[in-house]
Amino acid sequence: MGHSRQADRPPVDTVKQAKKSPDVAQPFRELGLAEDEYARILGILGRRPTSSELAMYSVMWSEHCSYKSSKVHLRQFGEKVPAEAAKILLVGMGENAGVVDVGDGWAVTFKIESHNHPSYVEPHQGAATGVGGIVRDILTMGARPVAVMDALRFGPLEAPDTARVLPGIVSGVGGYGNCLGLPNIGGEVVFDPSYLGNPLVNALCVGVLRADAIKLAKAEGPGSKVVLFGARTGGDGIGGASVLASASFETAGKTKRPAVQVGDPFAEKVLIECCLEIFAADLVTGIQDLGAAGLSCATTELAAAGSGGMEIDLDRAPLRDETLVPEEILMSESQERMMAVVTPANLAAFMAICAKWDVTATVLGEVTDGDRLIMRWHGEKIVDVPPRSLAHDGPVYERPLSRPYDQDALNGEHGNGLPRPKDGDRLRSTALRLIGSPNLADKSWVTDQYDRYVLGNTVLAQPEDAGMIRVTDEGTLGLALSVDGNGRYTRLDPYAGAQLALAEAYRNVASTGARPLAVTNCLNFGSPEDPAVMWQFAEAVRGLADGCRELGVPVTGGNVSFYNQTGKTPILPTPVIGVLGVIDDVNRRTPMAFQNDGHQLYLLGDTADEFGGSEWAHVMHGFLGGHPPKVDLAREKLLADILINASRDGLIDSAHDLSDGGLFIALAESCLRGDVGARIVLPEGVDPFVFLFSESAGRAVVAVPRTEEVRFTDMCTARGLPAARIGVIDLLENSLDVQGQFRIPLRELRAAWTEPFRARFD
Amino acid sequence: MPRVVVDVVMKPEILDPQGQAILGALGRLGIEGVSAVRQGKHFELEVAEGVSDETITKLADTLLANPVIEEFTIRR
Amino acid sequence: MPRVVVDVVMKPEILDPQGQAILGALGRLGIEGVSAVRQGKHFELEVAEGVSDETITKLADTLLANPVIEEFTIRR
Amino acid sequence: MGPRVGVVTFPGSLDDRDALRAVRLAGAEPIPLWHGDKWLDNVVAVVLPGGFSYGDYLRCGAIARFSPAMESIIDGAKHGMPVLGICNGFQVLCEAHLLPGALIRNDHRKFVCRDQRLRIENTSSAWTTGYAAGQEILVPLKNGEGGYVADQHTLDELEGEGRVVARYVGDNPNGSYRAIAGISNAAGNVVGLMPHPEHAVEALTGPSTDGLTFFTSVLQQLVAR
Ligand SMILES: Nc1ncnc2c1ncn2[C@@H]1O[C@H](COP(=O)(O)OP(=O)(O)O)[C@@H](O)[C@H]1O
Ligand SMILES: [Mg+2]
Repeated sequence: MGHSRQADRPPVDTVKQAKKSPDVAQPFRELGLAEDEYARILGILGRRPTSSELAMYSVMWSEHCSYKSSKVHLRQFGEKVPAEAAKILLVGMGENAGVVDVGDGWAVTFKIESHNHPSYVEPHQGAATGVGGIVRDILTMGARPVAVMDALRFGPLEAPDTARVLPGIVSGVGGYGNCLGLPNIGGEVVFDPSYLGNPLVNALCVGVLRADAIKLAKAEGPGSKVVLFGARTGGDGIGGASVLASASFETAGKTKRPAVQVGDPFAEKVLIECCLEIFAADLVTGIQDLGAAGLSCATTELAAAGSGGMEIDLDRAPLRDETLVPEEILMSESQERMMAVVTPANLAAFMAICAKWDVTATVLGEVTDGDRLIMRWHGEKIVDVPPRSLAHDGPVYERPLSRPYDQDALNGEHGNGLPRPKDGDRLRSTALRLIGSPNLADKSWVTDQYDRYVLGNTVLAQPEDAGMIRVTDEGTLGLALSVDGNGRYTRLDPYAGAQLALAEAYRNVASTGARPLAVTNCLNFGSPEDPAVMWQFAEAVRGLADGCRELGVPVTGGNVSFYNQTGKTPILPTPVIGVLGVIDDVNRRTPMAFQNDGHQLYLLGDTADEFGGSEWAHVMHGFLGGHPPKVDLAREKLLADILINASRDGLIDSAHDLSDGGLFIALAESCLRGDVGARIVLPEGVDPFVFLFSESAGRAVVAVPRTEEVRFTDMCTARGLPAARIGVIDLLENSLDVQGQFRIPLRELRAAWTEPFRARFD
Repeated sequence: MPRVVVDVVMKPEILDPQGQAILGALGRLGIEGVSAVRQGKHFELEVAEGVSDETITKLADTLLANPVIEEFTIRR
Repeated sequence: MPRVVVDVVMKPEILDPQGQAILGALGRLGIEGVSAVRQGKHFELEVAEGVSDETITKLADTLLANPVIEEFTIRR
Repeated sequence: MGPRVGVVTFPGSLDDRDALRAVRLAGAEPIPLWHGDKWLDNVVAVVLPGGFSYGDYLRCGAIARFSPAMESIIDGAKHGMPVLGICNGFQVLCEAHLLPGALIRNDHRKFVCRDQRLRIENTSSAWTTGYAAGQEILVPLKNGEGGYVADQHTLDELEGEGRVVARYVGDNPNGSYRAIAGISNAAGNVVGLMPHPEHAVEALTGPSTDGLTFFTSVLQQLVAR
């Protein structure tokens, strides 16, 4: 059956052919390459590329793989790397994921990545394969993946398309992660009209490994075998990530290839266990996952990172669809595949482990002492390129930037005139409206679809400020992680917005008692060809790099997603920041729930009249304008220190950071989590509305046992952190009582909080 | 009451992990001679007399199958 | 190569949550005239010439369907 | 070390490590077993852990049931060896006809992970002797296909013989007939349970430590023998 179809195919374009027919017109534009980029390829090769080479250059030089628009900005993460990084960074940016030293001989690798566009087309599979991809990145570093998180953005909750997109994305994230046996320990669900035609799915994975067992994507040692293992290669995802299937493929009699990848989490689970067994036996010298740009990317990156070349017989690749032509095989984004470099001595043992796990493994070729990446198809040379020209020497653009024409108007429109609630009744109804608004409402409709227990090391998970896992059950070392982003703040001020996202994630981690250590980021923006978007991007990167330096936490990796727009309208600029923290003794973790009667509630930090970009302005007035809350990173550091020391010394038994919706929302969440009431006494002279709903950064609420009050307040005073006693936990009260203003029974509060999702989706 | 059957299968070029798993199990069961398995969904609808082919097709296309990755056949 | 189709559905007395959900969605889609939906599984097997009916039945009965809750039909 | 209790890993098993940990915390010697081996390594009881064996393709547990390890386990179970199937393990036991009935898609058609209250209704099975009759416990529940179904006759028989081991308290989380969360075979050595006691064995990581008693119960039985 393969043969008769083979006859219909156009002859395969070979290197020999390319030399003989220099003037053949090639569809480089359809493949997304610019005129000058094509000219550059001609220069590199000294001839026209074969169609296979052209396919490879087009995917490797795409925005997605080459970071051509973002590279010049991302460099700052390296240039501004904080001094603290030297001590912990085992692998920095540029590898599949960064690796940090967390002590006790353990290392941690973590990274966040987007899968936005596929998730709009096919929500379930798009989100599922997003999780699958990031998990393979972590695995590739030699680590056992141990947890996932997901940061999601949707159009308005009530929009009809949200009913299609949200349940599908949630079932995709859950379906894949649950089936891999990875606990989901946190994330975000945010609604804004700008995401209606372009939802965001950012998936994070964290893995642990022994610090001396890091694996790199590197092909070394002439004679070593290049092995492709995992799923067979199919036609899926061609055109999914970076290019559209072009005219040249239609001549091969193809109808359009599916633009989405379909995931098989079972195959990935088996692949993970198989890889971990292979790592434990120390059988690979280099390893790379197959993600965007599939085989093109894996072969070129492995070869480019090594000192030699590589020869591949492409026709040996096991196929799911025998009609695939070499160009398609090179571009396919079929999931659940890996590529390893294995010495001949280790090959048999490697293959035996694959056989044990029923994983298909095929030797495609070997590492050479040359400097070319050569591929053959039934004996004919179809690719002969310098691998570094694909992997490292892609085009780099300094795209024009310009401050958006409406930026000044946006910042000038302060919204100071928006009517504010003035009496207890109106404050009460504002409080209920806010807690029942989609962004602040209970997310358990989503998170109950995620397994948070599997592996048995989850110490904290949603809705806690940060997820926390124990590294092994033989010790007490733990990791905490939070992901945060705020598109509205970033729209108002991208420099500050990125720092506020960083500060929030940092604060969330510290609230659990863990010390923030390192950062990953996923930068979701509109088109880089729009100078206004590019300005937002540049400002956000600058803000994040400066912020990381000031907080002393290095960026270890991340991902850029451009072209997030509906028509010409970009999404709110949305940097999503992940912070990793470490805690020596997980038994000392600080949960968010109010628990114990009579414990005193303290508000840490300063509250100013800051409503620019707030949930209040958004929910009550549909308004966006002014400036976001002030950033004070020195204060964030101090607050984190206090939270960490207080946890270590047992001075507090709950902590919850303040962010969207301000103090009231934080209090409500802690009451609901513990199912206990609280009495709040407003300090003398404050404006109740500002006090309850302002979104000033650098704040948290803690519960302090009476016996520790003096020690705790002395510590705050000595360090210069404002700490105001604002009330007490009251087990008998069963309501959140803001004295002199209003009182809301917990039952009513909970009903308002859980209503939006249940009403929409159940 | 007339019965309509709609069968939904993955498009041939899309991965079908379930079929693969079943094929693997057959070997262990000692059943020979089966060279490929595809698994899809099967729907049996009871419809009123007048329901048109267009209605059924719309139903299959919007609800029973996901046209991005699946295709369907209708039997009346 | 001959193709055999096996369709598996839940026994009528067993609750079929998926069929129920589809019926509910039909109303919201404004599709009328469908009074019942059952969702089952559809298998397409490629089998060698000589494979007997008994073999297929055994395969359906032991692997493709769970006779405790499901029943199947075979089409060659 | 106490008696040897095995935990089988199928391709796609996920809670196998957790089950091994629970066995260890209960005081037994945890023995990992591989689905491809018939040899059960001298274990005296077996846990079939949760997960998605073979991706839950076809039907949950349908493919795992035919593994070599299961052949030996079916044999052992018929001769009185204690076997506990948790979640996917319960599904495997039903597919293997060691337990009656079947598990189908949750009635709300979503995966659900939550802390679930259960009432222990049978304290004579090999895995529940340590509980008090009617005792309520809190353990994680997480499944997509946890709806227990069987025909009326079977259900009546299970009830009549006291073989409903645990029942959901409060909202039925998955549409299980008669809120059944777990059952045993007639001899009481084989128990299937949809919720996850192995995730409730440490205060640090679980909602309670109520689940540990499943594992200590079987231990007492084995030691007493
Ligand atoms: N998509 C999601 N996946 C997992 N957990 C989520 C998701 N969305 C929200 N959460 C969790 O719900 C809780 C509340 O979220 P959020 O209000 O955004 O927290 P914070 O303001 O502290 O960052 C957090 O524990 C968060 O991790
Ligand atoms: Mg928080």
